[in-house]
Amino acid sequence: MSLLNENRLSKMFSSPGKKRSIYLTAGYPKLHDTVPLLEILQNSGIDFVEIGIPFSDSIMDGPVILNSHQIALGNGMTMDVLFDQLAAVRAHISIPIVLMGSMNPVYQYGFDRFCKQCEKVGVDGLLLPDLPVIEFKKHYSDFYRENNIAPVFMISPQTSSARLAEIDGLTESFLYAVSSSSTTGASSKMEDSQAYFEQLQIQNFRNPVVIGFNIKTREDIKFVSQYADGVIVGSAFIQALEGGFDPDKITGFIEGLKD
Amino acid sequence: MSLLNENRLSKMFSSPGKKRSIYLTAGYPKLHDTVPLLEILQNSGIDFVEIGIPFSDSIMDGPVILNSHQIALGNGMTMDVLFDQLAAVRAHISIPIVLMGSMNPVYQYGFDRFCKQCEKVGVDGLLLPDLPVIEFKKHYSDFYRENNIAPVFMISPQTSSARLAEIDGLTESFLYAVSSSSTTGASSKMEDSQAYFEQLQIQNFRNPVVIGFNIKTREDIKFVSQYADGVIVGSAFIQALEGGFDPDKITGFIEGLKD
Amino acid sequence: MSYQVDENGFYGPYGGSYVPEVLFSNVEELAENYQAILDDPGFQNEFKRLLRLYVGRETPLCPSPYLSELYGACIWLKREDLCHSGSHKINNTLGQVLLAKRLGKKRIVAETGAGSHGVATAMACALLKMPCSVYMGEVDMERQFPNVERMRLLGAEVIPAVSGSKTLKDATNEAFRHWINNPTDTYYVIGSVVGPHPYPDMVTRFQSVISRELLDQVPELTEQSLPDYVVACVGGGSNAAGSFYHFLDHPGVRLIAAEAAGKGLNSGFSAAATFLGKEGILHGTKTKFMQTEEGQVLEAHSISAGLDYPGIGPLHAYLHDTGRAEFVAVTDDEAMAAGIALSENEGIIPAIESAHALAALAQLRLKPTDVVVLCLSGRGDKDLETYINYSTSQKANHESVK
Amino acid sequence: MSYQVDENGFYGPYGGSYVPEVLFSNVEELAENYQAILDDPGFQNEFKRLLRLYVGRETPLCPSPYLSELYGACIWLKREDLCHSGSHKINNTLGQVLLAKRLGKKRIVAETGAGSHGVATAMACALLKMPCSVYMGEVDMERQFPNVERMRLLGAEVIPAVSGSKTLKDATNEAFRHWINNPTDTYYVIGSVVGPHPYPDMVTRFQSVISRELLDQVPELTEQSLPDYVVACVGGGSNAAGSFYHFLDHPGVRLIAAEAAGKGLNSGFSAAATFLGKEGILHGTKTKFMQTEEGQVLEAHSISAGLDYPGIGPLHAYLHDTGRAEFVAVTDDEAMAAGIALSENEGIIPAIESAHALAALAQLRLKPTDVVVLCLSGRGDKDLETYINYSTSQKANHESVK
Ligand SMILES: Cc1ncc(COP(=O)(O)O)c(C=O)c1O
Ligand SMILES: Cc1ncc(COP(=O)(O)O)c(C=O)c1O
Repeated sequence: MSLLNENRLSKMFSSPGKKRSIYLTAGYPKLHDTVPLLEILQNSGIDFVEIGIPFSDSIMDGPVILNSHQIALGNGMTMDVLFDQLAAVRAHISIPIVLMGSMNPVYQYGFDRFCKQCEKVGVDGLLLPDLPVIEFKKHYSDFYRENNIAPVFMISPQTSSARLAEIDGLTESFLYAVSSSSTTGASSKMEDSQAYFEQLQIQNFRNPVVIGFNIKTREDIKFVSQYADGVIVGSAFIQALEGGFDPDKITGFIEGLKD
Repeated sequence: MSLLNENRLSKMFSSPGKKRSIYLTAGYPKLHDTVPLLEILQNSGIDFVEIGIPFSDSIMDGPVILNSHQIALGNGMTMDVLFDQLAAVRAHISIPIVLMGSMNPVYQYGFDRFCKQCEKVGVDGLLLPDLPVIEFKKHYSDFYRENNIAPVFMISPQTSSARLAEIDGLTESFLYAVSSSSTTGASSKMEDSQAYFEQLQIQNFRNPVVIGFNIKTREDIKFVSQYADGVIVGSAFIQALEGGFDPDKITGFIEGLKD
Repeated sequence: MSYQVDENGFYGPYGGSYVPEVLFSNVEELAENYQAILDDPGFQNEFKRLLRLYVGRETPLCPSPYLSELYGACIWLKREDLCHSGSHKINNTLGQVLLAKRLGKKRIVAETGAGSHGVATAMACALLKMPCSVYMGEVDMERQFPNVERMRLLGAEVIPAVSGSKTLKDATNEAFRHWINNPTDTYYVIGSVVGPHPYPDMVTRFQSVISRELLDQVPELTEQSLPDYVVACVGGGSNAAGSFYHFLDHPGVRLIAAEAAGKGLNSGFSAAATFLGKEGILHGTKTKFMQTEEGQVLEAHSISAGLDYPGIGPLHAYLHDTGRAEFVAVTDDEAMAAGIALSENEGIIPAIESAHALAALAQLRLKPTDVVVLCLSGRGDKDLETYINYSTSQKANHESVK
Repeated sequence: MSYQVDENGFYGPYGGSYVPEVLFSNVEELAENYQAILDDPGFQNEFKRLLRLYVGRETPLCPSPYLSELYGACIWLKREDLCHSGSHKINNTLGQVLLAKRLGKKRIVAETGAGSHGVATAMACALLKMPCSVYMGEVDMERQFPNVERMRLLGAEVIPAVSGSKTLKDATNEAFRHWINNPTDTYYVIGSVVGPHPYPDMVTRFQSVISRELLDQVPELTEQSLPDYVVACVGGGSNAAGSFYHFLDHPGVRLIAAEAAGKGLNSGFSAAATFLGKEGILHGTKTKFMQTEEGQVLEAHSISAGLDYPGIGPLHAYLHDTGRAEFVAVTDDEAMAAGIALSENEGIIPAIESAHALAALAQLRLKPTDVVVLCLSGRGDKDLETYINYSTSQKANHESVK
């Protein structure tokens, strides 16, 4: 019952294998690092990326990603700059792109206008953690559909089964399951979430499940991949960028995550 | 209607002329300075002296005399030391001596015992500024009379005429009129009290009136003597002792007060 | 027109619940239960008993001869400064901590600006035996140090918020993050009528005891059954919401909200959200706040730590748009002068927050018969350093002009 | 047996009026007029109105679950800490400043130890438009600095007392000297039930509002018409006198007065006048105070500036000798521990003075049915530094022992 036309995300998920994804903050560590980073990620075999839209007051994020937001804003990252960069990317980047961020910058940009731009520049999915499902349904779902943007929602250990079903129904592409109840970059151990992961596994979701938050090492990925269709590495990647963007180091980092 | 036997004070006041008196603190500046000081004062023609019994918390006194109390206490001045010193004095000192001090040290010594000692060592008068007249009448007047100690009371610009009459009636020797409403050593000008002094003059007191507090200079003495039977110099004298007891300086100070 | 929250948590276009999924069930649990708990007679009795015996309510409505003469009207002070803890904030924290216990929560987290809410939370937690962590901006910890000491003495953990402007907004972010990291056992005691539904309504209801008392006090003490004006300062807006609540449906009562203009509305150092803000989503609610074109939140400035917040609660955004409340901007200087004047002329040292309400009186055109009730939301003990430094620097300026 | 002052100003052998002649007419004027003024309905109305609307009376009688459990009795706190100004002292200062106006006085002088009385005087003076000078020992100015700032902000002049131990006794000396130098226009607002007659009785009567309220509150809130115990700390003794007053003639009510033992009764650093003092004359009254054989006043020591006074009021000396009140000595350490415990367990930070009363509970042998009323005379905001430093040094000691 997909409402979307063929979309890079759904195509990617329909291919076999566990997916690996990287989160990066737009405009970090330097304003124009985003495009070359995307190239490296694609070349290293990353299946899809999430690009964080920096926000001054992102409550979902821990210190590492927060800091990247501050720096990106300081670098001059804005919605228009981001869309300009992305517009240039699609010539040579084919992996799916999910934009992720707090509601307010999108709201100020204009939700409709934002979704139109997303489609234009080839964004495949949109995850706004503080957009409530009820608001999505009432005001915004049309904008996603009309612009062929896959709605992505988070689910957490706190999410009730009734709500899991509802979210699964609204989601197109994948469910973003947080590995534990935390902000990004917390120090939780994946093993501690095993029971939750097992529970996720036995749900009969329409959508593939990707697990994110606090996944740092090859071992984490191996462990988590047993239970999900994919994993996302965020803070650990941002941390690898902290000294400045060094292509070899980044390639090494990605290689290090592989089995 | 004197209840007292012949007493040095009354004899002194019955002689003609304005009287001059000095206040000193017992045990100041050094513990045993009191006796040689008395000698100088007598030799310089001072008519009578008041000796202050040091008290830790004398509320009638300003900084100069307060400080002398602290030092005297530090020097080891006690009631017994004072009586010992005075006992030795009467061999060569004939001018009248008035003891002055706060109630509490006298109360702790024992009022009766205190008065007996006073008589023994030749004290002529006793002024306890915080002994209320009503208490004097009720509990203490007998001790004065039995030991031939002249009761001295203060009067102030605040004292009502009814009370002036009562105090005059209880007093034997002289009325101690404060030059203005103040602690000792304040900076009030004698001229400012002229109206009060004139008022004092027209009262028909049984007792001579001596004015004290804040009298510092020969001019002060001259001015005040127009209105009273005598004057007392206190803080200014203590101040003259501040560097240490120098007999020549003290003689000079006393000479400087003379007309 | 209704000024009550609707079933989805909105006041007109404002309000709602914009929280990450991790917090959804927490907030939903609260939204579903708060009304029933608040209306439960057992809860009501316990809450009222604590307000009376522990907080010392009711607080007096005290005539102000000085202000009445100055402004030519009958001016009364609602003395929330006399509440235990030193401000109105305790009305809310006792209510929420009691409620948290009903919900079976085991730990409390809170944010604080001036420290008033932090102290009030720490007190409620000490009394009701709940461990308590309070986030406070580093800048605020310095300017309201006595309150930091009080919280610590009360056994609360005070955690410095070091991000952003290091003030209330950032402490709120950190408290949200703490909650996200501890969603099951922790209850977040929000300190004002902000945050996701049902916080704005719940906090308003706890604070509405202020206007509830006024409904009796005004006719008892004045010649009118209703005041002509109710004046309160607005940080997030809880003392204002509590003071306005029972008068919302009496259109004859003019509601005046004093916002912090900081160094001046156009100075770039201000916190006047209705003047400088626009609609957006912050801290889980849709409301008005100061932000860039891009939707980045602007740092607020006010000399008063409790008003140093870029937004206001959704109820106030709605009262502003509908014109039901009138918003007035008060500068740092105006507030400080008003606070010092009340200290010297009436022996009441107001919190600098409350001093903004005092200064707002100068902007009203009062008639001699007007009955004005001003919510004196807190005492200025926490602000002594600021007052003294301000007086000293004013005197120095004055000298150098001469 | 009567515990009322006699017509000469005595309680048994204690009391009276030992003032220099310069002050005689002032004190006499007061003694002759205070009863009539206090009984005047106009004065009563104005005083009661201010207590209600300005001070926030009545203060609640608040159950203490923590102390009740700890000591196995029904323990209630009389919340004078909730009074405007932060302590019971304002009951007295409003009364006296109103009275000073009736007497046509133009200026106020006061002494202060903890600063509570100074602040309360400055507040009454600001409200009633009287210029105000407050003497405060230099040592006390340091340890109660927030109160110095409050007084200044209230427009009072704070004058350091630099003689002697630089604490309350010396501030009192200086205030007396100030009064001696300005007897006609100045009224001396004494801060406790000390000084020459009629101050002890007058201050007792102003403070007796505390026990007046208890007469209603105890039967309303407990199952008894009278408490079994009333407990209060004693510096000069005003909060104790006010708490005891209406129970003096009910011999079934045990009256417990907590004195400051400082570092221990025999340490040489104490302020427990009934244990270490003897009869004598100080500050215009005959009472018990600590002194040498020679009658020199000893310096008191207490960690609490408000109890750091070598004497007590004459009523208390009499209650001590007659056995009507029982005196208990509480050390610095015991008081600090009790104050910190109440903060952590009940969310009430008591003044260190009041913490002495809290610690005294440990010395009573309470039964489960006993109804104990404890006068929480003030809040500890002024004492934060002392509390925090004490906690820190306790922890350091603890560490070094390990
Ligand atoms: C005394 C006082 N008044 C007012 C405020 C502002 O908060 P609100 O607008 O929620 O009343 C604060 C906040 O800390 C405060 O401490
Ligand atoms: C809070 C408090 N309690 C008690 C006292 C002691 O005074 P009194 O014994 O007169 O009540 C003081 C004195 O400053 C005080 O501040």
